[in-house]
Amino acid sequence: MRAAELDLDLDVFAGPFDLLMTVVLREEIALAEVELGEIVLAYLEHVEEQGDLDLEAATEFLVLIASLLELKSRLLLPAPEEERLELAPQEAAEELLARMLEYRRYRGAAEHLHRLFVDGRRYLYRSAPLPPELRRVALDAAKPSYQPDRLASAIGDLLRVPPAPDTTHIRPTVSLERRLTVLRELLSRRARLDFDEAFGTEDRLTQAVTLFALLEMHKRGEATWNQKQTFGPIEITTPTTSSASRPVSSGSGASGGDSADSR
Amino acid sequence: MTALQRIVEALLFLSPEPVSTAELAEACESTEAEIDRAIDALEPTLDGRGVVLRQVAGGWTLAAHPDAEAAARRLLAKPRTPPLTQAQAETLAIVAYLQPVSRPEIARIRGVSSESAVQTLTERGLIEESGRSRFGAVIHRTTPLFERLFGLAGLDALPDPARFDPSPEDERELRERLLKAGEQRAE
Amino acid sequence: MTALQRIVEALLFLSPEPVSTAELAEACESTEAEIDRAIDALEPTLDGRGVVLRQVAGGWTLAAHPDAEAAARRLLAKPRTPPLTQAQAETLAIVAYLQPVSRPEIARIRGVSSESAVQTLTERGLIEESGRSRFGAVIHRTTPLFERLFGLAGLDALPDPARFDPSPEDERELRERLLKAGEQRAE
Repeated sequence: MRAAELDLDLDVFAGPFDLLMTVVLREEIALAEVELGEIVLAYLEHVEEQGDLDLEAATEFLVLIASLLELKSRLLLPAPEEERLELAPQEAAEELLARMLEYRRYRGAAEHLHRLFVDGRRYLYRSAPLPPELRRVALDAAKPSYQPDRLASAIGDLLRVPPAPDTTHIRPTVSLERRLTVLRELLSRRARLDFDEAFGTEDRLTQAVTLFALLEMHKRGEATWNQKQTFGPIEITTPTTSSASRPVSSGSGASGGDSADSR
Repeated sequence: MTALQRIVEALLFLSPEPVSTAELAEACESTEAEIDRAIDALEPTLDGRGVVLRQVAGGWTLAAHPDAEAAARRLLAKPRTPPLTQAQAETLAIVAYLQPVSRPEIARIRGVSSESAVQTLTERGLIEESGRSRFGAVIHRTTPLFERLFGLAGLDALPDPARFDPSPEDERELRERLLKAGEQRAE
Repeated sequence: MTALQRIVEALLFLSPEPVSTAELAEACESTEAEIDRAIDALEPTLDGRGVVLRQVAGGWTLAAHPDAEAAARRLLAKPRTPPLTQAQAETLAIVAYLQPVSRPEIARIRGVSSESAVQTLTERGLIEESGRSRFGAVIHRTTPLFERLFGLAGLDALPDPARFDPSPEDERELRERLLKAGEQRAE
């Protein structure tokens, strides 16, 4: 299910948690059907349109959605029978839940503050200088307390114009479509790819979106990958080069691509 | 009205900021207990008048009755303060409850960089910088103006944030829906 | 007390300057005769309170009762000098170097509305209103207290900002340069 079909009015969400909670809580949608990559891109584009995006914000969002992604990847990827070192799905869910609940608390507090604000702004306070006789006394009691240079340096700050923000590094790299094309092209020429070799020099955002693209290709049966150990090299293969019945294996490294190679 | 009540009322009228009981006692050369009594007696005499007594930002202050708001904005050409956006309200809530709090911490909780909300709240005088954390990040806290505009007697007048946590049923539902991922994978 | 009396009292309480009957009538959307009656009725209710109603050149105004003067002096007749925030320092610098300067000009140079900084600086007596511009905007200047607190013999003694100037080769007038930089920041 694509982001557009979800009928999300991105304007009404204050942040990714808001958005994710809504997606997760929509009765009619199973998590497995949601195109997270689409939502990520739609969200990033939306934030960017509002002129609010810096790379840091994008990274924040990706780190966040990674928890949800982890859950989802367990739907798409076959489960290994044996021991797993990573978080059990339940733990991953609990972790994400904890963050959502923390956010929920402050969203509730924000609603409360909003009510206080609406009530409070009906009260206007007097803002008047002191009557002249009190001002005279204050003047007599005044001793130098501030540095005049503070004013001169403030003028300097105000004369400074920040350089135009450089956004060239953001947009061109985050198209899921583009990453899909790149992956397909590479895989049409070579049956196997090392992720780091192929994409290691790209920036973090590009690498992350490439991973989304890989997930997408796996779902469509176009590619699979093999990572023998945590943080180890990721080897991408097309189904024709790996033994079809066991597309991914995290434990038994000798199967799949490796054995095909040794033949 | 006693002389002390009259003087307390005059001081609250003159002072541009809320005045604490201790400050009133010092200025009036009386005890805090006497000030407390004077304030208690003053409050009902304002009933039905154009001015109300409010306890905000750690002190006492007078404000115009809300009924006069529209006329006052016309007279003083004072536009209504714009409402807070949700991003601003969330950021303000995080600063109010966790202060002093750094910008990365705000971003962590909101899940999104909150630069522009922090900047707007600072501009509006609701939060301010209060130094740097051990890691060099700017840290923020709320201002007395925040307490005044939000009608808070003090920061401890904010309700326990646990009150805003979702109900156990809501939490269970959220957990269940997240865990569905795990169940479906057995298929 | 009628609703109109209450609103008139609130308006007189809020306004830093005397308000004419005509201005009150316009703000309250009533007639001057109704305002006159409301004021006549209001006056005796203030008898013996801490605030007194006065008729002066420009109209009506509320003032603190003279009995409170000694206490007011103890409470308020000392300058408050907490550290200036960046917003306050920038606003004060704009007023100091460009005075007289209008509020919209301050906002254009800073790229953001500076209401709360202007209000705080006014309350602390560092700047004051000095009439209105041709277009009706309030204009500001610094006060004698400002010069005293910054240890300045006069406005001529303001330090030359050249030492902090990022582009000293620019020979345009300071006001023009600040406005230009502000516009670029706001983009």
